[in-house]
Amino acid sequence: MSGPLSGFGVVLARDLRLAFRRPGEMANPLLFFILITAIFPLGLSPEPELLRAVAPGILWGAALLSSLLALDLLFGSDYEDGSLEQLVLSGHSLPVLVLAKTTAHWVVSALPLVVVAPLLASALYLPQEAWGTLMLGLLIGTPTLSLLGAMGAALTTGLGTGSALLSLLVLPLATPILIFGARGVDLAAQGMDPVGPLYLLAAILFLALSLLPLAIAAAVRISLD
Amino acid sequence: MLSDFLHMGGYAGYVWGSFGLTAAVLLINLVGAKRQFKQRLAFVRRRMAAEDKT
Amino acid sequence: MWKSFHQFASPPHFYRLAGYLIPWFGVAALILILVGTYGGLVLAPADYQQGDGFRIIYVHVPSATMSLAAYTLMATAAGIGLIWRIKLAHAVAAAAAPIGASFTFLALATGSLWGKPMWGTWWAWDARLTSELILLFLFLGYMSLRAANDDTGKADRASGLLAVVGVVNVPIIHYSVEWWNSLHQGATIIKLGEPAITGDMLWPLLTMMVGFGCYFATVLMIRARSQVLQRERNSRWLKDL
Amino acid sequence: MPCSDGTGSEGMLSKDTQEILMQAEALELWRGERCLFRDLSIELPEETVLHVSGPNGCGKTSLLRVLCGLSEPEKGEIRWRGRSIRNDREDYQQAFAWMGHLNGFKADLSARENLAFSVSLRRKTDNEVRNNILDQVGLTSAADLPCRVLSAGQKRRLSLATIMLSAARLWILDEPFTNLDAKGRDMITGLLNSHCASGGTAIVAAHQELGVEQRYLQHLEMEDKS
Repeated sequence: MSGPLSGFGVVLARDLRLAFRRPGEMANPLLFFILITAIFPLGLSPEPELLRAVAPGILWGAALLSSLLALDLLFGSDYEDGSLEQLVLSGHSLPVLVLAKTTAHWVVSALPLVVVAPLLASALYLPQEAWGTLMLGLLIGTPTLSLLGAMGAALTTGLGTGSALLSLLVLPLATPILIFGARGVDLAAQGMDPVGPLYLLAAILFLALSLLPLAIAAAVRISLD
Repeated sequence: MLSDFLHMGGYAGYVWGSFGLTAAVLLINLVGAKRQFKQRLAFVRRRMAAEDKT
Repeated sequence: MWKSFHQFASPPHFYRLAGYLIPWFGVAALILILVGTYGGLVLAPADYQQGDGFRIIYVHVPSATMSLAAYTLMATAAGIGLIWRIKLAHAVAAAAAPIGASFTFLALATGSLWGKPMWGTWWAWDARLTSELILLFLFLGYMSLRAANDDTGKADRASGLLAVVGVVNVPIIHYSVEWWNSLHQGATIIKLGEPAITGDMLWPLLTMMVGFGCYFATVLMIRARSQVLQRERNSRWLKDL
Repeated sequence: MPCSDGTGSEGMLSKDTQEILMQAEALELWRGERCLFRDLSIELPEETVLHVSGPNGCGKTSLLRVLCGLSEPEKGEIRWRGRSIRNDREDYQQAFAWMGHLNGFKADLSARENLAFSVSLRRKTDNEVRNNILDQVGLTSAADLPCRVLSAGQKRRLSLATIMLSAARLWILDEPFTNLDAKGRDMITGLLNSHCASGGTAIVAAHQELGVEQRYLQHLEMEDKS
């Protein structure tokens, strides 16, 4: 029973191993991200000027929805097979363990989005200067989305309400991320300096990293009561 | 004079609409709260009475 | 101090105290709102720019203020309930939610009724209205989470946690929406017209605000009493109701 | 609403030589409008097996979940070696192992991987020790199959392996005999006896006799209020 963080590695490794055991499911958030981004041009028009103008909003909106997609499984499957109980009673600090689970979920569902983002950006005629900001923004914005989503998942575990209630709880809280993320890309696309929104995203990330694991742990304890 | 007042400088629909809606929502809340309280009180009284008998 | 706080927090004491205060606050609310309405609709001069349309401010601003006050009170009560495990605090939080949501809806409805003559559309992405809309979703999320939990204790703690996290986010959401709105400040979108408030326009607004506050207290205490009854199960003091 | 106010257990002489490991005072728990138990106190010295029994729905599982800290009691205090479990949660959790109705294994991982994961959260063990335990519970042949294909009895044996490897002073077992065959049930009886012999203690909810030696055994009978 070494230091407080020893549980982090163990749980992270298990969750990643579990995710890679089902590669099909793992690709869902990525496919969903691509699908949404493809739908908008069909709904709007193929005309580059229009798509370039709405590209930041579409990309960030799609990233937000995709990161919510696989969330109800985050605690749901552990709740059903009883491993959530064992985690809560493991003698490790629960916020660290839930942070490990959320990190595993982020690696599996959000990282691929960051990698694929430039591809989709080019499909929406987003200028090249903005690709860097898009990827950086997604890199520091999606962890907060995963943390907020994990809290929503923890609150709704065992209620059988699925992802409808989860999205209702999480989306209002995620609006600042969407606003700053999309604005950053928009500024970069117009050749302006996007550092402002990126700093704000980073600030929110650190606030989330410090407070949300405690809230998620409390939510897990409540749903196991 | 009254008709000018009711006319509200052309915004009658919006002004009276807003005030009417406000009055309605406030009333619904008040009545709803009262009724919920009455029902809950009756339920508690019934259960207390039932328990005294056992 | 702690003794009196704890003594006040005992359900039977709160139940009796609320029973005593409700009529007083109720009458105060009625008088203040009537006087404020009369002042706002009759005594206050028309605004030079918006004419009589500006009078909607007398219901819009108090509702918007009360909606935020209700959410803050709800989150504070939930926080107290979670930290010190006081069931009464959860009862107050549960009572505050429906009223808060109603005020938020009122603020949105009167805001759009006010916006129609100004902007020609029922809805414009004005910063305050957008924040109000997100606040409405926060309320709806709170109430749906509470409804999804059948056990009262679990519902209290789960929704309480959501309220506490939500209240931390409300200022962030508010400023991000303001920031987002100011960037699109093109000529087309006028911020929700803020008429110059002078003396005889102001006192009715303040009266309405205090009136709405008293109303909020009244309905909150009525709902809180039924929540207390629901949580007290069969304690002895219920017998002599 | 009369509740089961069973005191600790009949004939609980304070054997002064033994240290009282766990104390629970005036526990009260409600489920919705129903009171499961009220004023329920328990004193658990070392080298004891507390057999919690009672009809279905009388709150055995709820009581056990309260004792491990999973559920919040309405009233009442639980102390492990004199210190309330609410204050130092992790310390208390390291001292006990919990076996619930659900076995707590991931269906996609193999028995060996599941065992390695759950034990590594508690203590360092090498492969050889784990294989030995798997052999003891008769799972060597199925060790590398994903848990999805294991039978309920095999999964229960895997839980047993986790409990044995946990080196916890207190075992809290909720209906450990379910799905186990005769051999499995004897294994549990043997385990409980050796656990007590080595100074451990246990709380076991079960419908049948535990077969534990009389000097270790104590009973807590819970009534049904529905």
